[in-house]
Amino acid sequence: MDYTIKIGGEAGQGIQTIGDTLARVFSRTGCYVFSHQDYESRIRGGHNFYQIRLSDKPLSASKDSVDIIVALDRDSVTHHERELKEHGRIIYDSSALRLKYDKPSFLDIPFADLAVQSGGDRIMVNTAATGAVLGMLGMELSHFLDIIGETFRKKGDEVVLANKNVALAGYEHAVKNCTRCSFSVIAGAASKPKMLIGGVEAIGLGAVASGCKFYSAYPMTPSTGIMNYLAAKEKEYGIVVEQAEDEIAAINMTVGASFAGVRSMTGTSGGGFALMVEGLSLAAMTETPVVIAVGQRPGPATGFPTRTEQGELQFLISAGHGEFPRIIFAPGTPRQAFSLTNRAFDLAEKYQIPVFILFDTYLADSQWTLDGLDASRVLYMDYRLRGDAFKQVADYKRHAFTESGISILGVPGDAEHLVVTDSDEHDEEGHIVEDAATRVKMVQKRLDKKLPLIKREIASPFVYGDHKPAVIITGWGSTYGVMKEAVDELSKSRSIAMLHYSELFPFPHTERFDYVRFLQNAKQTICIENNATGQFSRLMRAETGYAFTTHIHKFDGRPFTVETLVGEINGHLGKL
Amino acid sequence: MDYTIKIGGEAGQGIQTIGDTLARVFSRTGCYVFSHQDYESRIRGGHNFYQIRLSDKPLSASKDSVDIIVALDRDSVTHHERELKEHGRIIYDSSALRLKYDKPSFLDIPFADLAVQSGGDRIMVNTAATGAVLGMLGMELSHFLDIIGETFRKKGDEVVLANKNVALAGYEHAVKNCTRCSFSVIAGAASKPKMLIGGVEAIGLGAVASGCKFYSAYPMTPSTGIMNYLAAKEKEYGIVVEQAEDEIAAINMTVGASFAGVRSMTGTSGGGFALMVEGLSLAAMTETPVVIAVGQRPGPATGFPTRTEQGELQFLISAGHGEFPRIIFAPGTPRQAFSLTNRAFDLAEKYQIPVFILFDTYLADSQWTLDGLDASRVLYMDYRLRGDAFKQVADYKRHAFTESGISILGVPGDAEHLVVTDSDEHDEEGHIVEDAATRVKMVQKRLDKKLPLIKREIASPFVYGDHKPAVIITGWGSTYGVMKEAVDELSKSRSIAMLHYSELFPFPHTERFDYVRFLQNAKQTICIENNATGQFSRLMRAETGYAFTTHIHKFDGRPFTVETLVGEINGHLGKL
Amino acid sequence: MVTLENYKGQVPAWCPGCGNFPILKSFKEVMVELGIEPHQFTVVSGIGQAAKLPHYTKCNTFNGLHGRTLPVATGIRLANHEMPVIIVTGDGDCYGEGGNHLMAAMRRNINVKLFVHDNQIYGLTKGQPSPTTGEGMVTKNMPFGVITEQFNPMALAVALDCSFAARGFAGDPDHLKSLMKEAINHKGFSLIDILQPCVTYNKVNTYDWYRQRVYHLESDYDPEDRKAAFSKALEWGKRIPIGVIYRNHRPTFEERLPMIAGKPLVHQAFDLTKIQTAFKGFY
Amino acid sequence: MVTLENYKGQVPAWCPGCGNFPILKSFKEVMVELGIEPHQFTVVSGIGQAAKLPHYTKCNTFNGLHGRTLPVATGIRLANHEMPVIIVTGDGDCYGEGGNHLMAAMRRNINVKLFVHDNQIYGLTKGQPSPTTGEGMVTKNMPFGVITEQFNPMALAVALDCSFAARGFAGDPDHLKSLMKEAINHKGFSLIDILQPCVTYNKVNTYDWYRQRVYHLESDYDPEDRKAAFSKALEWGKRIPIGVIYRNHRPTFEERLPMIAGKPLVHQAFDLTKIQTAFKGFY
Ligand SMILES: Cc1ncc(C[n+]2csc(CCOP(=O)(O)OP(=O)(O)O)c2C)c(N)n1
Ligand SMILES: Cc1ncc(C[n+]2csc(CCOP(=O)(O)OP(=O)(O)O)c2C)c(N)n1
Ligand code: SF4
Ligand code: SF4
Ligand SMILES: [Mg+2]
Ligand SMILES: [Mg+2]
Repeated sequence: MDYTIKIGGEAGQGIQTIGDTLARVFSRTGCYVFSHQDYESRIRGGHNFYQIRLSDKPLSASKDSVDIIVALDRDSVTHHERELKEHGRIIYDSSALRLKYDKPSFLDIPFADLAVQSGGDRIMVNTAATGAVLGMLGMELSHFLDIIGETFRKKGDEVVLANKNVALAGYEHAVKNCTRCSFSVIAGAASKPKMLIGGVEAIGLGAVASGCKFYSAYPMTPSTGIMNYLAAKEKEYGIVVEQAEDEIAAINMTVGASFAGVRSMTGTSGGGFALMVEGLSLAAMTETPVVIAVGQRPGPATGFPTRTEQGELQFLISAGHGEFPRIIFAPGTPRQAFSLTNRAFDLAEKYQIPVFILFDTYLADSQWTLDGLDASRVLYMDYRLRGDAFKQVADYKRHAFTESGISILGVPGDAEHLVVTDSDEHDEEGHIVEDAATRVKMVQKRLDKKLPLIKREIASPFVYGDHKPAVIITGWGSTYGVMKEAVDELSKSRSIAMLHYSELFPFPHTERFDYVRFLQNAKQTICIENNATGQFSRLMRAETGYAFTTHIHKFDGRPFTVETLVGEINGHLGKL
Repeated sequence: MDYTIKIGGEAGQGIQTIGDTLARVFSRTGCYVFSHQDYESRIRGGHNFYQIRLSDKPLSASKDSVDIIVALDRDSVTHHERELKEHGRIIYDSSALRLKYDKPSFLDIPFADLAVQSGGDRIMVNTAATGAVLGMLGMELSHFLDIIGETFRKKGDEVVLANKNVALAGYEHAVKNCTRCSFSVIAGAASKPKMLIGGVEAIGLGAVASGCKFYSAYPMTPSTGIMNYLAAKEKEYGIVVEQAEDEIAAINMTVGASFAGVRSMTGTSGGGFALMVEGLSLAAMTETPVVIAVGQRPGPATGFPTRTEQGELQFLISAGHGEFPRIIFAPGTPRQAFSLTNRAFDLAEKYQIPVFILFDTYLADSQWTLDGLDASRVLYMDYRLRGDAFKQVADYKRHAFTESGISILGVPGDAEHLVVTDSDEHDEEGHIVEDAATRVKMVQKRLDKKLPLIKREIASPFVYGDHKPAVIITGWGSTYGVMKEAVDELSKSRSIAMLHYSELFPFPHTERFDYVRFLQNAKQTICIENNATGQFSRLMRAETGYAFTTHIHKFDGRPFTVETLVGEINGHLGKL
Repeated sequence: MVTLENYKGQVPAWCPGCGNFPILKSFKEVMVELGIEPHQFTVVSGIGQAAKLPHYTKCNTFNGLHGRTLPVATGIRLANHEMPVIIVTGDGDCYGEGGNHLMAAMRRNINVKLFVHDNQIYGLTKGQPSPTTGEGMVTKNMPFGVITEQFNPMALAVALDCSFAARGFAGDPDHLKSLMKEAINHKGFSLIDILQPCVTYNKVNTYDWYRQRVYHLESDYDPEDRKAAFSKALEWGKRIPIGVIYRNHRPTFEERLPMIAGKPLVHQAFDLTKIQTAFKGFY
Repeated sequence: MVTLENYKGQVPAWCPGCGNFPILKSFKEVMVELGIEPHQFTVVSGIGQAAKLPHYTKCNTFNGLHGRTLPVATGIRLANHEMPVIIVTGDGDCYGEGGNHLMAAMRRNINVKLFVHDNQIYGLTKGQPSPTTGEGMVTKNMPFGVITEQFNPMALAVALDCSFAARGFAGDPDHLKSLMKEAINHKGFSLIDILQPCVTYNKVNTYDWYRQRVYHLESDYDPEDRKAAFSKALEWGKRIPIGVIYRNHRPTFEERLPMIAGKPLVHQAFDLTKIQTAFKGFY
C-alpha cells in the first residue's frame, strides 16, 4: 500500500488543518506517513498544497503521482489533475468552486451543505472533507473523532458534537458515492500508533531534551517553528523564550545567558544569520557555548521566503571574522534533527564553541512517522563548574591554558572566583592584552588544541545500498530521504549506493571509514545538492582533493521528489 | 646604502610626526623609503614604534636590524637596543628619560633644552629630534625646513621660525657630537623627489581616481584612513562622505546611493564587515554595484584592534546568504592598492556585483616610495544608462534577461522608464515572484552567465625569481614585499621563486599561466600566510586540488620581517 | 496628465479586508492629485506585508531588506536630492529591526517621507508581537502575553526633534490623504504612523477598536509647540489623536551639505584630469 | 569587609587627565560603600575607552562587542536575575552602534544599570563624532563640521518611559556617586549619562565647559512628573541639569516572567525524565 493525498487551496482555507489531521489519523492507525508542504509568502489567497503519503512500509519522501486530490480551489485542479494516478480521484465542492467537472475521476461532495445539514456550520467544511477522505480510504472514523474531541475541547461540547456529526456526514457521503473507489488502507505489521513529527519540532524537542533553558530569536521563516515550539514548553520545562529586537540582539542575548550559566540557543534563517555573524565571532573569542539553528531558504537576500534550498553551507563554514573552530550538523530526518540537536548542546558546552544545526524549509515542514524516540539515548552532562564545586577550586582563571585547550566554564556568582572574559585578545584571566606571546598561546588554545579533539567527535557519513557500488550518489542534509528512496528504486536495475553527510564540519576523518577511497572505487559519483553552485562538492575538494564526476543541482526553490531525482540520475547514467 | 631608523615612545609623544617627517624628507631627497608602524590600542602611554628604512635601491619591507633608534621612552631602549647594528646609535634625551646610558652607542641629546635655548618651546622636542637624525645622516636640512614651513604655515610665521631654529639646533648638535657617526645618505641614480604613499591612502586615492562619489562607513581600524582621506577631498572632487550610525547602515546607504546612480563605496574591518554581510547579499540580489574595502586585523571579535593579520579571506569568499558572484582583490603594495581599487570600481559597475579590496593593518600603515602614478592608465567608463541615452531606449526592464546576464543599469528619474528592484526573487521588471521558472532563469542570469565573463577579467598571479625554481614561496596580499625581499636574499644561494596572488577570487584561470603545473614542477612549495589556518592554501585546494608541501604561518598580530621570513624558509628547506 | 491608470500595479496578495488596501488607494490618489508621475519619485520599502506596496502600484522601487529602508533611502537622497523618496514600511520593519536607523534619520533630518503601516503586529510572519503591540496580547511565541511596554513612535519623534510627525488611520482615507500630501510637501524628514487593522492576526486593534478611539486633533492644536506635542504624543488609550502631532522647520541634511549645494551628486560630471592635484599631495 | 583593595585592577591605559579616572574612582568607592563584593555582580562592557573599565577594577566581566552590551546584559539577567548587572559603555557604543538595543531595553524595563561615559566623541578610534557630539564640531572625517542634530539621551529616556534616567558629571564625583547608588538601588532599568571630558579629542566639551554649565536639579524638582521631566530633559546649553531627570516604578521584565518567578533559570535543575510528556505530544 502506498497512497498519496494532496490537499490544494488558497492560503487561509485551512488545507494545513486537513493535512495535519489526516496525517495524525494515519499515524495513529499505525501507518507510515510522509508529508510536505508548498506555500507562498502570503497569508490569504494564492495557491498552496499539502501532500501526504501513507504506507505500511517506512517512507522518507514525496512522490509526484497522487491518489486523492482534495481541491478547495480551481488551481488545485488545473495545477495537479495531471498528477493523478489511473484510479485517482479528485474531490471538490462544486458550490464552492462554482464549477462542475464531469469526468469519472471527479467526485463532487457538497462539503458546505453537508456541514450545515448535519447541524454544523459552513466553517466546518474542512471537517467534512477530512471525513470524506477517510471514507474514500475505507478507514474507521474513530481516530478522527478523538482528534476532534482533543482539538475542540476548549470550545465546548456543542462544537465538538457538531464537528463529529459533520465528520460523519462527510465520511458516509464518500462511502456511499465513491463507488468506484478502490483504496484500502492496511496499517502494516506492528500497527501500533506511531510518532508523527516535523523537522522543526524535532529541533525544538531536541533542545528541550538537552536542557536548553534560554532561546532568543527574531521571527524568520523557516525557523519560527522552533521558537513557537519552545514557547509552548516554557512553563513546563523552565525555558525563557525571548523575541529579540533584531538578530544581533538574539545572538548576543544567547551568548549572555550562556555566560551566566544556562544552555542557550538561537535560531534564524540565512538572512537573519547574516546579522549574527559578528556575534558568532564573539562567542568563539569568549569561548561561550552557543547552539545556532539556521534554516535555509532560497537567497540571495529575501529570496523566496517560504521555499527551500541548501544554500548556506559554505557561508556557515567561513562565517565570522577571525579564525576559530565550529561544528556544523545538517540533519536529514526529524530523528537526526532531534539527536543532532542534542549532540549540538553537548559538544557546544564540552568544547565551549558554537555549534550549528543547518536545516532547510523542506525538512522543517515535512513530517515523518517514527517508532518513537528513546529518552535513555539522550546525552546530558553538565560541563559547567557550579555552586559548591566551584567554591572548592583553589584558584580560577576563565581562560586558563590547559593540555586540551579547554578551560573550565565557571558560573559567575556561584563562588568568590571572578569569571572574566573579553572580545579583545586576553590573558588566562580574561583581561585585555597586547603582547605577541599571549596571543600565540591563546590561538593555540582556542584553535590548534581543540580542533583535533573536536574532529574526533564527528561521525562518518552514512552509507546505504550496494557495498561495491558502480554508482554512488552523495548528498547532505534534507536530501537524505529522497536519495534513499531513489537508491531503493535504482538498485532494482543497478549497482548503486548513497553516501549521506549529516555531520559536515569539521569534515569527517577518513580513518574510521575511507569514503574517499569508497568514492574513487566507483565508476560514477554524483553529488546531489539543492543549490546552484555545489557547495558540498567544493567542501569535499577543499578537504580531500576529491572531485565528483557528476553533479545534480536544483535551485528553483522546490525540493527533489523521488521520480524527478531518479529521472535525473538515470539521465546522467545514460551518458556513461 | 640601506639604513633603518626606529622612533620609539609612548602613544601621544609624537613618534608619528617624527616618522612621517623623516620619511617625507627622504622621499623628497629621492631616496627609496619603506616605513611601517607598531602601536597599541590606546591614545596615550604604552610603547609604540615607527620604523623607516631608506636606500638608493627600491624597498618593499622592513628589516629587523636598526641603524638609528630615537628613544623617546625607556622601553625604546629595553625593547630595541638588541636590534642595533654594530655601528648603530641610540639618541635620547636623558632629562626626558630621567636616565643616563653611558655606552658608546648612546648619544644623549638634550632635545628639550635645545628647543628652549634656540627660542622654541618644549613641545618642539620632536622638531629637534628630527633635525638631529638628519644631522647624523649627514643630509641637508632644506627639505625639512620646507616641510616645517608647510606644516606650520597656518600657525603663523613665529611658530614656523621657532621650529626652523629648533630643527637647526638639533641638526647642528648631532653633527657636532655624533663624531663616530659613519652614515652617509646617497639618493641614488635618478634622485628626483619620489611619491610617498601608504596603503590606506592609496585605496582612497584609487577611489577618487575612479569617480567614487559616495562613501559611507562607520569608523574602524584599520579602515578609518580611507574615510579620512576621502573626507579631505569631499569638496574638491564632489564626494559625499557620511559616517553611518552603524555598519549595517553604511552598506545599505552605499547600495542606495549606487542604485540612485553614483559610484559608491564602503570600508570597514572584519568585525564591521560581519555586520554588512546581509547588505552584501542585498547588493547581489538587486545587482547593485558596490565596492567594499575590508581591512583585516587579528580576530576573532575585537581581537587586536591595531595589529595585523590575513584572517578574512575565507570569510569574504563565502560571506552572504544565498549564492552570487563577487570579486576579491588583495593588493600587495600601495601601487596595487591604487590600481586594484580602480579596477574594483570598473568591474563592480560592469558586472553589477560587489567587489572587495581586502587589505590589512600592515599594508594600510606602511608607506612606500613610488616613481609616480600614471593617470593615463586609470580606467574610467560609465556603464550606467543616463539622461537622454536612457530616455531614448524604447522600453526598459531593470533585470532583463540577456546573453551576458548583464541588464542595463538605468538611473532612476532620468527617463520615464521605471527602475524597479527587489530583494525578493523577482521578474525582469524587478517585481516579486513565486514561480520556479523565473527563479531558475534569474539564478542563471545572476550567476551562471556572469561568472565565466568575470573569471576572464582576473589576472594571473605574479611570478618573481628563478624560472625553473626548485622552491616556490606562495602568498597573497600584504606579504608581497617581504616575500620579494626574501627571494632576493635567498636566490643568492638557491633556485627559488615567489608566486603572489593579488587577484584572488574568482580564482585565476590556469589557461594563460598554469600555476598549478608551475607548482607541481617545484621540489618544495611553501605557502606563506599571516594567519593560523592557511586560508589561501585551502582556497588553492578547493579550486585546483593542489596541496602545498609546506606552510609558514604567523598569527601573533605582527607582520613578517625579511630576516624572520628568510630564517623560517631556510628552516624548512633545511628539512629537505 | 497623470491618472490612476498610471498607478496600476500587480494584484495585491493581501488578505481581503486588510487595512493596507485603503492605504494603497490613498497613496495612488495622492500621487495623482499632486500630479506626480511614477518615474519622478522612488519608493523604498522593506520586508513585510506593507512593504509589498510598491509592487501593487507603479514607481521607481527599491524593495530592500527587512528593517533597512532608511539607510537605503538616505543613500538615494544623498546621491540625488532632487528625487523625492517615500518609504513604505511596517511597524516591525521600521520600529523593530530598523530602530537604530529611525533615530539616526530623525536626527539627520534627511528629507524622506516615512509611511509606516502600523498594524501593531508582524503580519507576514504570521503574528508575532511588534514594538507597537499592546501589552498582554497573546501570540504563539508569547503564550503569557506581551510584557514589553508598547512603543510610542510619536513620543520618540518629539524627543528626537523629528521634523514632521503625524498619525493617520487607514479607516479615515480622506484625512490620511491630506496627511500624506502635507508630509510630501513638508521640507524635512516626515513620519506618518498609519494605524492599519490586520484582520487576520490582530484581533484586538480592529477597525472598530480604532474607530471608537481616534479623533482629529483640535483645530487650535499647535504642532510646533514641542512640549505640548509631547503631552499629545502620550495620548493613547480611550482616545487616540490623529493628525500632525509635531512639526518644526529645521534645515534638512541635504541643504547643509556643501558638496551638493550646486547640483545633485548624480548630475555632477567626473573629471579625471583633476586627479593630478591629488597625486601631488603625496610628494 | 570589602575595601578598595578588593577593587584594584590593571593600570588604566587612559590618557592622563581623562574624565574616565574620576568615574572609575567613584565606581569603586560606590561598590565598597554599598558593601558589594567583586564576585557578587557582573559588569558588561562594549568597546571603547570607557568600556575598558572592568579591566581596571575587579568584577565578573563580560567585555563584549562594540554596541552590544544591552542584549548580553539582558541574557545574563534572564538566566540569573539575582545577579546585579552593571553596564559600562560609551556614547558611541550605546547611543550609536547600540541604539536599537537601548530602545528595546528601556521598553522591556530589564533591571540593569547602564552607565554611559559620555565624552561626546569617539575616543578610542581617534576622534570621530558620536551621536552626542555638538553640531558644528569639526573632525578629520567631518571637515565641514557635524550637521546631525545632537542626540539627547534624557529626552529619549522620558519618551520611552525609561524607569530611571539621570545625568551625572565626572567633575562632580560625590554627586555622581549618589546617582550610582540610587541607580543600583532602583528597581528597574536605570540609565546614567555621565558627562565625561575627553582631554585629547574633545576640545569643546572640556571640564571648564561643563563646570560653567552644570547645576544640581532643584530640590523641589519631581522626577516622577513625566511631562515636566521632558521639559527638563530638553535643557541643554547655557545650563545643564544633573541629577535624576526621570523615574517611574513600572514592574521589571524579570518580575513579569512566570518561568523565573520561583528561582533564577540558572538554579533550576533539569529533569530529563520529564521529556516523556513532550514525546507524547507527537502521538
Ligand atoms: C533580517 C530579517 N529578519 C526577519 C525577517 C522575517 N520577516 C519578514 S517580514 C517580518 C515582520 C513584518 O512585520 P511588519 O514590519 O510589521 O510588517 P507587516 O507584515 O506587519 O506589514 C519579519 C520578521 C526578514 N525577512 N529579515
Ligand atoms: C562593529 C564595530 N564597529 C566599529 C568598531 C571600532 N570602534 C571601537 S571603539 C569605537 C567608538 C568608541 O566610542 P565610544 O563608544 O564613545 O567610546 P569612547 O572611546 O569615546 O569612550 C569604535 C567605532 C568596533 N570595534 N566594532
Ligand atoms: S496578515 Fe494582516 S497585514 Fe498581512 S495582509 Fe493579512 S490582514 Fe493584512
Ligand atoms: S582619548 Fe579621550 S576618552 Fe580616551 S582615554 Fe584619552 S582622554 Fe580619555
Ligand atoms: Mg506590522
Ligand atoms: Mg565616547
